Amino acid sequence: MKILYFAWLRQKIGTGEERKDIPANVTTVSQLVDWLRSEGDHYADAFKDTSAIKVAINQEFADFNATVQSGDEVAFFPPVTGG
Amino acid sequence: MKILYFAWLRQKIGTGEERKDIPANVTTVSQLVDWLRSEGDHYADAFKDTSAIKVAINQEFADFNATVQSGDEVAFFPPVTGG
Amino acid sequence: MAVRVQVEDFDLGMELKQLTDGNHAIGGLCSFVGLVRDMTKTDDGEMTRSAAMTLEHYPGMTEKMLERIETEAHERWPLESSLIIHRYGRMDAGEQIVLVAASSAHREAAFEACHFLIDWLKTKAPFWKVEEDESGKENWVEARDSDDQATERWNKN
Amino acid sequence: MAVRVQVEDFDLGMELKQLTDGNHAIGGLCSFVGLVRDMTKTDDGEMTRSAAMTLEHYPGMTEKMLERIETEAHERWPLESSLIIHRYGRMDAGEQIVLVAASSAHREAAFEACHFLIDWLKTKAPFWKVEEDESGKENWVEARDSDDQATERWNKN
Repeated sequence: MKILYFAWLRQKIGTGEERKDIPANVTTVSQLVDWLRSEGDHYADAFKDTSAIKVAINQEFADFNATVQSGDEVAFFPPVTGG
Repeated sequence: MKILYFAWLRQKIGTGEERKDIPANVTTVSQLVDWLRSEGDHYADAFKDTSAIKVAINQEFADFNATVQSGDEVAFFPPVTGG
Repeated sequence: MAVRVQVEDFDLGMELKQLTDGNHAIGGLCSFVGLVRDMTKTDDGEMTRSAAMTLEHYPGMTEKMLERIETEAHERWPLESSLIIHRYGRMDAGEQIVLVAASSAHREAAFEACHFLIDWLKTKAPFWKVEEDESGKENWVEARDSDDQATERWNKN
Repeated sequence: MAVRVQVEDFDLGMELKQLTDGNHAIGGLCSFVGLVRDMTKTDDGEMTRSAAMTLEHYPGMTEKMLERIETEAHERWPLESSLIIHRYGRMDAGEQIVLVAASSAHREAAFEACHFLIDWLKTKAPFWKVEEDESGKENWVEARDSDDQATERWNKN
């Protein structure tokens, strides 16, 4: 799975993009976040409060209960502030 | 009194600006229009339907029952269509 | 704040640039340009091609009304800069007729003020349009109810 | 219709001119430019001077979202032309960040579509701003409720 991080999530996690082999029992965004938290303190710190985090699957906005698959591009970021 | 006409009023009356000595009993815009109608057919034709005519006194929009004086600049024109 | 009534065309890019240059308190600039369309409505409500149009105005009163409209916008919204340019005389299809623009710290004020400027101008500035159809016949453009309604909207504030 | 996501600044006058050139069906062109202000809000809600800001975006998704926003505008209003340019990277106070513009036969459609473009872009295009204060400290700009409300407004149609 290709996982992207933007803005302060990128800074906290220390990378903007990574490829990860996801366990078979991770099938939703929420489960992916839980699993990432277990991958290290910087993940746990970045995902401490998910109420301020948005997710996109294959470049489409999605919910935390949406399904994810190993071939997906999943992106985490704070609410957008462009314009 | 300086009297101005714009757009099709100017065309019908045949002039855009004229100075006229107004009778003493002409004290409102309505009376001025009635008096102008008596000054010739082109005036009568131009002022046939005053519902489509606006008036300004000294460059301020006014009503037909507003007071006019000999030193005033009175302008007649159709509803504006700029922009 | 500036109002200009002129025969000459204007350089849109240069005019807009001058409204923001050097003022770093500005977060947004909204502008509207009105252009001469090549379609016109005849007396029977049909659409027909028009070759050109001529704008007549009331010198003196025009400037006074435009300045008042601009002042009103500054009283209603916290604007950093604004501009109204309105041309008169003969213009061909595609030419610029009018520019209104407003800048502010925030975009909502810039948008509303710009919209207000053109809506009020449409019913309060003494300009009159006469259009020529392809045969050379002149038609005085009639005021539209929708313009009155657009002006009304700003009275409800 | 066009969407551009770029580091380089843009020539506002030239961009707007190209939106109307040669199309005599256009009666109005509305545009909005967003600029970098030199004031920024700190975590405690205080206003402070900011030296510069950097815009980060999500390449691929950004273009897709902007194109979708523009398409939506054309579905809602009878537009003759439109443009969205959004910059990313580091920008100083006073620089242009974003341009949205829409033209139509009538001014109301141009105004509404232009307003819609920037409102939707503000909450749907994946850009993030980080501001530097004068000491060099970075603050990620927080999303504003007012932007969500501005987006909401267009759902009620």
